[in-house]
Amino acid sequence: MNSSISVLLFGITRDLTGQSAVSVPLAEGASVGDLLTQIHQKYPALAGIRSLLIAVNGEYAESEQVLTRHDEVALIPPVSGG
Amino acid sequence: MNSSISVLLFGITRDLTGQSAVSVPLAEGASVGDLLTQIHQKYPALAGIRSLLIAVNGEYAESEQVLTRHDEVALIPPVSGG
Amino acid sequence: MIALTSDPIDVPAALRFLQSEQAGAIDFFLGVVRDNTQERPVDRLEYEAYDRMAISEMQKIADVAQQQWPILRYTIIHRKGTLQIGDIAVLIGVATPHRAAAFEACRYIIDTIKQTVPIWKKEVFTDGESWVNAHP
Amino acid sequence: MIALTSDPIDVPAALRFLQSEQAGAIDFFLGVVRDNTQERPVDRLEYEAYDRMAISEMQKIADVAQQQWPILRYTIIHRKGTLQIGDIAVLIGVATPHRAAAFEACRYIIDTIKQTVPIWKKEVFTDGESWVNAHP
Repeated sequence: MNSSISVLLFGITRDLTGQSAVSVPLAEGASVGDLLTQIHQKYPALAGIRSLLIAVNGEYAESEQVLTRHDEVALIPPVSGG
Repeated sequence: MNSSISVLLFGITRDLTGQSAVSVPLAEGASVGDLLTQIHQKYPALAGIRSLLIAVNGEYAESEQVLTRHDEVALIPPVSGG
Repeated sequence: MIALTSDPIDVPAALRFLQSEQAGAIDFFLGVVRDNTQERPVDRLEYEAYDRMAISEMQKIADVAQQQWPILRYTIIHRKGTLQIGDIAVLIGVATPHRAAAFEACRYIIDTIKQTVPIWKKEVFTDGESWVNAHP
Repeated sequence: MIALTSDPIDVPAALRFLQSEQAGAIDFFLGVVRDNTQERPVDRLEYEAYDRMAISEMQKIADVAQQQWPILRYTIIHRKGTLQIGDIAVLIGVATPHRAAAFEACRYIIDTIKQTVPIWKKEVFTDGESWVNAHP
């Protein structure tokens, strides 16, 4: 996976980037933590958000989890349902 | 009040006595406690009930409260609403 | 709004009554007639009330709840008469700005109703009947 | 029963779904759009969800609740899209044999939904808008 990964955006992250998905360059064997670092570099506007989590295939992911090219990846800003 | 007082009955007390109100002899100046004693004497069948309270004019009454002939008096077996 | 009624309880009407522009949370508690008590099959329940006092005791409970929580609107409706399995015996609804108060006030009201309000319930089984709570 | 829907929440249908012969207690929680947040007047709310994950996270919460309390039936319905003041944003309903469990499970479910389910709410004021909880 020496290319890029598509990341779904919601809520404030979608508003700040103006996109509902972004493509982030990522090396093979990269982890969720690596992805977050890349996202923060590419989109400094997201720095003001209280917390950003990553979901992989619809599950909250730990920062050590390694990503593969088939994963559905989403950026999860602080939730506010209910 | 040297005569008797009418006491409203509900639930198990109505079933045990077969009446929805009973007349209990009571001296002038008698208290709620006196009334309960009279009721227990006249209706020994009520002895098996877990507790019996008296309401006077729609309010729970303490045993010291003195009754007057104009009071609406009710015998309150353990409640079970809800 | 407090009521003691022989008619079925109208949940949508209670909901409409509770809604207001300030209400962010509504908690509803429904007490429903179950088909058994301690595994003994129940055929029906018969509720009886000392009407005037039942209403004034429910009002006292509501007044205390209103002092304790920021209640925007509330409704307490209790059935009387014969109820079949599945019938709603009591509805408590509380509307507040935020949810903690709605849950707490609703729970306080139903817990206290069961302790102080002169309403009596007779369980009619297939093989007998019994006034609830009456015996030691 | 778990749902994420753009349609208005049908409370009577949820009630019918929850009723069963064993249910003695039903607790309903409704989260409703209020007309203000910290005294700032709200015009409307816009809810957005990561649908697939919102549903699976709500299912996890329901599964935990079912392990913890004797739940006969439950329903969790969350709205998405644009909601006006007075609209129901979320309905939690829990039916149990006795009341304590209904209150506790219902409260657990709504409290946990607000912490873990990927649904986002934007408050649209008369003079601006803001994603709730997003900023420190």
